[in-house]
Amino acid sequence: MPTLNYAAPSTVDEAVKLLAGASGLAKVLSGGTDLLVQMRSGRLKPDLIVDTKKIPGIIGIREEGGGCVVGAATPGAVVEEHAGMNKAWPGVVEALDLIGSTQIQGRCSLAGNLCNASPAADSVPALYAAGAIAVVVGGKGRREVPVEQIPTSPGRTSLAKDEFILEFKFPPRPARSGDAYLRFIPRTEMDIAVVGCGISLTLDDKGVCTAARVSLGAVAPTVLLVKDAADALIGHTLDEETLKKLDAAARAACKPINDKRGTIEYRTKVAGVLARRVAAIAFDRAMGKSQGKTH
Amino acid sequence: MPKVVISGTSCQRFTGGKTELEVAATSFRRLVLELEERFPGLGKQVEEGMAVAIDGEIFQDAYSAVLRPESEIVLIPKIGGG
Amino acid sequence: MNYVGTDLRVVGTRPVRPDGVDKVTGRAQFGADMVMPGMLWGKVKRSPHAHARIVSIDASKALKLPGVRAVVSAEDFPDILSEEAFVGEGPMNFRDLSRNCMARGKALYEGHAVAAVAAISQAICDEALELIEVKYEVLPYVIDVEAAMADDAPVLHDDLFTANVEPKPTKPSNIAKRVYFNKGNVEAGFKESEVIVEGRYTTEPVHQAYIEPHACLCSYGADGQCTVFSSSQGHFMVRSYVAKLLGIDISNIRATPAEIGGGFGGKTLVYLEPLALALSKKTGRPVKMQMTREEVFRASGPTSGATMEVKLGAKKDGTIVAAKHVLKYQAGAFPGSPIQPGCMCGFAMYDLPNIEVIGYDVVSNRPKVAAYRSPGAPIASFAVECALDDLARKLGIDPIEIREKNGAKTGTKTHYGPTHQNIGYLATLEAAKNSAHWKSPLKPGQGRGIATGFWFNIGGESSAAVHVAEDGTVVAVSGSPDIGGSRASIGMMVAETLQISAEKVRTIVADTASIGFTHVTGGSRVTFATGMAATMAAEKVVDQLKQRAAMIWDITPDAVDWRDGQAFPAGTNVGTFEPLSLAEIALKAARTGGPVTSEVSVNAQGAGPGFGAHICDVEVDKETGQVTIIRYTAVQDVGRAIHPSYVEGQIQGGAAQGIGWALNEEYIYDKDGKMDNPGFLDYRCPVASDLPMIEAILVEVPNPRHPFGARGVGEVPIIPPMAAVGNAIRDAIGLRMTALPMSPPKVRKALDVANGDD
Amino acid sequence: MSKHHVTTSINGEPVEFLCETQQTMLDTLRDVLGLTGSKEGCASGDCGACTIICDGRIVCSCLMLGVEAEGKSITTIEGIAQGDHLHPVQQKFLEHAALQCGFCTPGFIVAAKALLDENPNPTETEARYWLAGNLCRCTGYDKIIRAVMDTAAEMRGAAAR
Repeated sequence: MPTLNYAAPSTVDEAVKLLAGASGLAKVLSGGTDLLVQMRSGRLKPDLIVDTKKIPGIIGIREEGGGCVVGAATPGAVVEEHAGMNKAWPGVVEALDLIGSTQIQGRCSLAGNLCNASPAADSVPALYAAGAIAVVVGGKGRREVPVEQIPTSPGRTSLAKDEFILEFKFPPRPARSGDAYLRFIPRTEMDIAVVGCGISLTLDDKGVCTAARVSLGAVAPTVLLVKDAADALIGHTLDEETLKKLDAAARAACKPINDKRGTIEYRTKVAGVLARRVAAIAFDRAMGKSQGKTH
Repeated sequence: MPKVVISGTSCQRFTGGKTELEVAATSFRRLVLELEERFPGLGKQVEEGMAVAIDGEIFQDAYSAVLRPESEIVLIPKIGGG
Repeated sequence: MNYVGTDLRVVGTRPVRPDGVDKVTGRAQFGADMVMPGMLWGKVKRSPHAHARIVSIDASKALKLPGVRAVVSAEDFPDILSEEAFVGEGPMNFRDLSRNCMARGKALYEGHAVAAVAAISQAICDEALELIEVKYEVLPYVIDVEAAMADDAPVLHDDLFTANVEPKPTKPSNIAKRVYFNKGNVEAGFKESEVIVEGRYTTEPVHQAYIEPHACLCSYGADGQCTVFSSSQGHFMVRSYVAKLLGIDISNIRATPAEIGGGFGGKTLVYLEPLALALSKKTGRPVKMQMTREEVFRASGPTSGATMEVKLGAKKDGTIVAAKHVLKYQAGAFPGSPIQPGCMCGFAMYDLPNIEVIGYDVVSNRPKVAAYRSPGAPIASFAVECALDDLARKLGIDPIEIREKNGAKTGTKTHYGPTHQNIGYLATLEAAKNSAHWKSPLKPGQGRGIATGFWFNIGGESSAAVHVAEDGTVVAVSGSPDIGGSRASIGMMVAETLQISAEKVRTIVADTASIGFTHVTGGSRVTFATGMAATMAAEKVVDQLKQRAAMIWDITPDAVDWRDGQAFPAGTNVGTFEPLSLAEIALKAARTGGPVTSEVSVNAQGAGPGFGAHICDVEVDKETGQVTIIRYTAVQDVGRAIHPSYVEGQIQGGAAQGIGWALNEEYIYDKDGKMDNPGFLDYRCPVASDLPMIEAILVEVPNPRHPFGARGVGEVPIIPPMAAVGNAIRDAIGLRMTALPMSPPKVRKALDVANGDD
Repeated sequence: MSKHHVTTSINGEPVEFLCETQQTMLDTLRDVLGLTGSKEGCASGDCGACTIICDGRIVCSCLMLGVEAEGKSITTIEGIAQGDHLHPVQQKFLEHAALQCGFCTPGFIVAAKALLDENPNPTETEARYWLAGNLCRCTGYDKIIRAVMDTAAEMRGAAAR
């Protein structure tokens, strides 16, 4: 029986060497909430597992230059408890809070959720909307990559064989900024998103949107960053007309498939619905009206 | 004489569609033997596949049940459950 | 003796169950928790095709793998001839059961077992499975029930000819049998009807989804003595099925019941035990097998999906004068859907002059269905109770009133023959009408629905024993695997009979060698039938205790009373002796004739039918189609609640399963006839945050045939929910959903169609 | 097959064991250490029957490798009661009849204990969402939620005294 090897390096260099030197398939283990399921079901048969959690800094959150830096393997539950992240990025926090169960959140990580490259991953649209930067380390050294450039297609990423994500940088928040994430599922918990939507925006003192990023999950092979939807918000306040345009732009961006979780028709309609609801929450947060969990 | 009502098709096929008959019997066991005599196969079917309702009460197995002259005996499919 | 109406001190209280502490501390041993020295692991090779001829099976590579000890396939099992028998839940054909456990000639559904391997570790088993080479000739398959009934449908069984039709069919088909019930003249009834409603309803297969996957540990001794430790709803059922499938004398098998992690009907037949025992015979070592969750979904019984047409005709005053129901049930790969009870239950709550019911049992390339809580009834009632709601609306009559007006009562002759006796349907409706829930106002946008259900409940063969220990404490022994707390209720009935406290009685479930035959735990029969046996055993013990006391006092036994767990001198002897406690009599047992003990076996008759009425409030998100259950109340006639907490628990659990069936649970198939959602991620059982508290209202119309008046309670609560939810949605959005599950995409679609945006 | 030597702490006791890489913590607990209180209901993190506490957080032991236990502090259902003294949540599950078949019960007990350690005063909604990763098919959750809420009330009362 082919032996499945395991290593838990304590430095980035060691980890990179292990990945580079691996014969056959090497997988990075952070939270493992996707990896172990794929291994158990036989869909994935790695030869080497590199557990990165012993690398200093890869778990934990620090505030730096007005922004937050979140270690790539930091469990969702840790992020949910961090005051700075809750204040600056409630949308990212609520997205993490929607991944699986309390038990899953004790393990699942931003890097794992992003690198699993599922179009339906809950935290990813929120990361895209936030404009988070992934700090990637590998044989060629260290590079900073906008998160939306990491997943390339379902299950595939732009990372080289010897690369992995060390941490995520969240930019400083201008005044009157807010973000939010909602996903639709048939139950109240435990499902994979049928559609997910993350929006981050900044308002001027009159409540007019000056900057926005809108992201949709589960409506295309990868999570989408929808410029048209953002443009529908920029320059406008939260009014019916704006929401209508946002709804239309969101639907127009959808290229979903029919599967056991939803039809093309249904996903497209719900994408518009969610975009409107998420925008409303993000506007409220930007104006300091509401905080905290939406469920 | 006790009246036998045959409900459902699984038994009617033995009686040629006949759904009611009178059988001189004072016990259910006697009744089954009578039915087998009159409609070969029916007695066996009743024994193996059927429950019986005597004057409204369902028996899964009613050998010992006593029949009164005015009794109504209904043959129904056996019932299981979850 | 019958205790109904006497003053009871234990029955009706809520003591802690005997097996409780083991279960909250993790000490309880379930199917997969047992190990034996030298134990091997076993795993099953399953068909990747929905329908295929098995051309060849080559295990040579697998057998060469270090650690692999044996491989079995159909040729290792006797080829059983077609034989109907009634042992488990409903008729079982042993040939079908054998071929469901291990495919012979053809694989009839994706996940059908084609071989099994035993090895020293699970990992080696997995590797070996990939090395077993099976050549298939892939055949056309059929999944949909009506497609399977079509003339040109791929036929699963060349020797299956539709039963109960004249003339006898000359060519085989997928229609196993036709069921027909008629009362009065339905066509005449429709002619005199002033209002008619009709509907076509569909349901999808749903799984029992017990959280514990099937598991067993089996050992075949060189002398042919076998032990089977497994999780099932009936270890005697396991023993007889395994004996039949392997050609072993029943007495050579000792089956021990593991704690069972849920069954709901799905563990009333065998899947793994015959394979594990065959592997054990080949290897001479104990073999442990457990299914993965994926195997549970792909290969163990869901209940039927169905297509139905229902038509009701009534007078303007609400009197229903004609009712017709056509039901087509999926049986899965082998005949045996619950079409029969389905045809019997739909109209059983009502007193109607003219009824016609036609049913079809249809095979298709899906896993063989297994019993699921009141098999067949929930499907039939979904259609009937929705149609009745439509009728009430059309007539402008309150939905409870129309049910009362047409409701069955003592003396009502059912369409399947029997006449109802001592039933509590109207009492159940009355309690629903008087409930705080029914009287409460709805918020804007919310909808309320009500629906009702009927189940026969069964008795059957049960054995129980009562042993008085040397110190006067008592052991009660049950032959029924305890899924939902029956050890508690049985112990309570014994304590009540002996007039001692429940804490003084320890109840255990004995293996097949240690207690008389007992039919499966199912059909809501245990508290009724096994409880009856236990009560009779306790009564015999009381008689013995009186005799022993009489002997000690040297008076005649009929001059002894038994009260408060003590013997008192009676009649002329009153006051002449100090009362003797159970402990004092037990202490002298050796000198008064030996151990005080009694075992009773019965074939219990007269299980009283049960009725339920459920009230459901919903809110519908019109943009997403998502339905939220706001409030839920389940009213049920339980006869007499022995341990009310576990009676409520049965009702709340059944209601929750029904809500899942109504809203999100379904088997989804891909274009190749393979199940696409074989896991808890996409097979969506309700989670805690999906549900409100579920209020259980117990109506107690005693069953005169049970010593304490108990009726079965486990089946009824899953019958009304689908229609109750559907009727609530109808009330909330004005649309009738006719297809289960009423999932968000279907509800949104219905809204769009109604709004013309589609 | 090369095995990993793991040194960890389980239910307060130092434990050493050998496991293969692909063995999950659940496999290790059940098949290597004989701690069968944690159950396998799905092996995919969807049912919660295998819930354990790892360094203070509940996780599904089916989604953690045995080798990852190195240096960790782990609590399983077997470690919730102190000898024959049940934890309040265990006692309340018994009193409220919050179990029927009992297979999901260990996972619920562990998850509920963790909830009350973190939030002594949960709302019913908070309790339902916290426990949404624990499937129960028997009870409809009603009595489970009542037991958890009642435990919280009693523990607050005890703490106040």
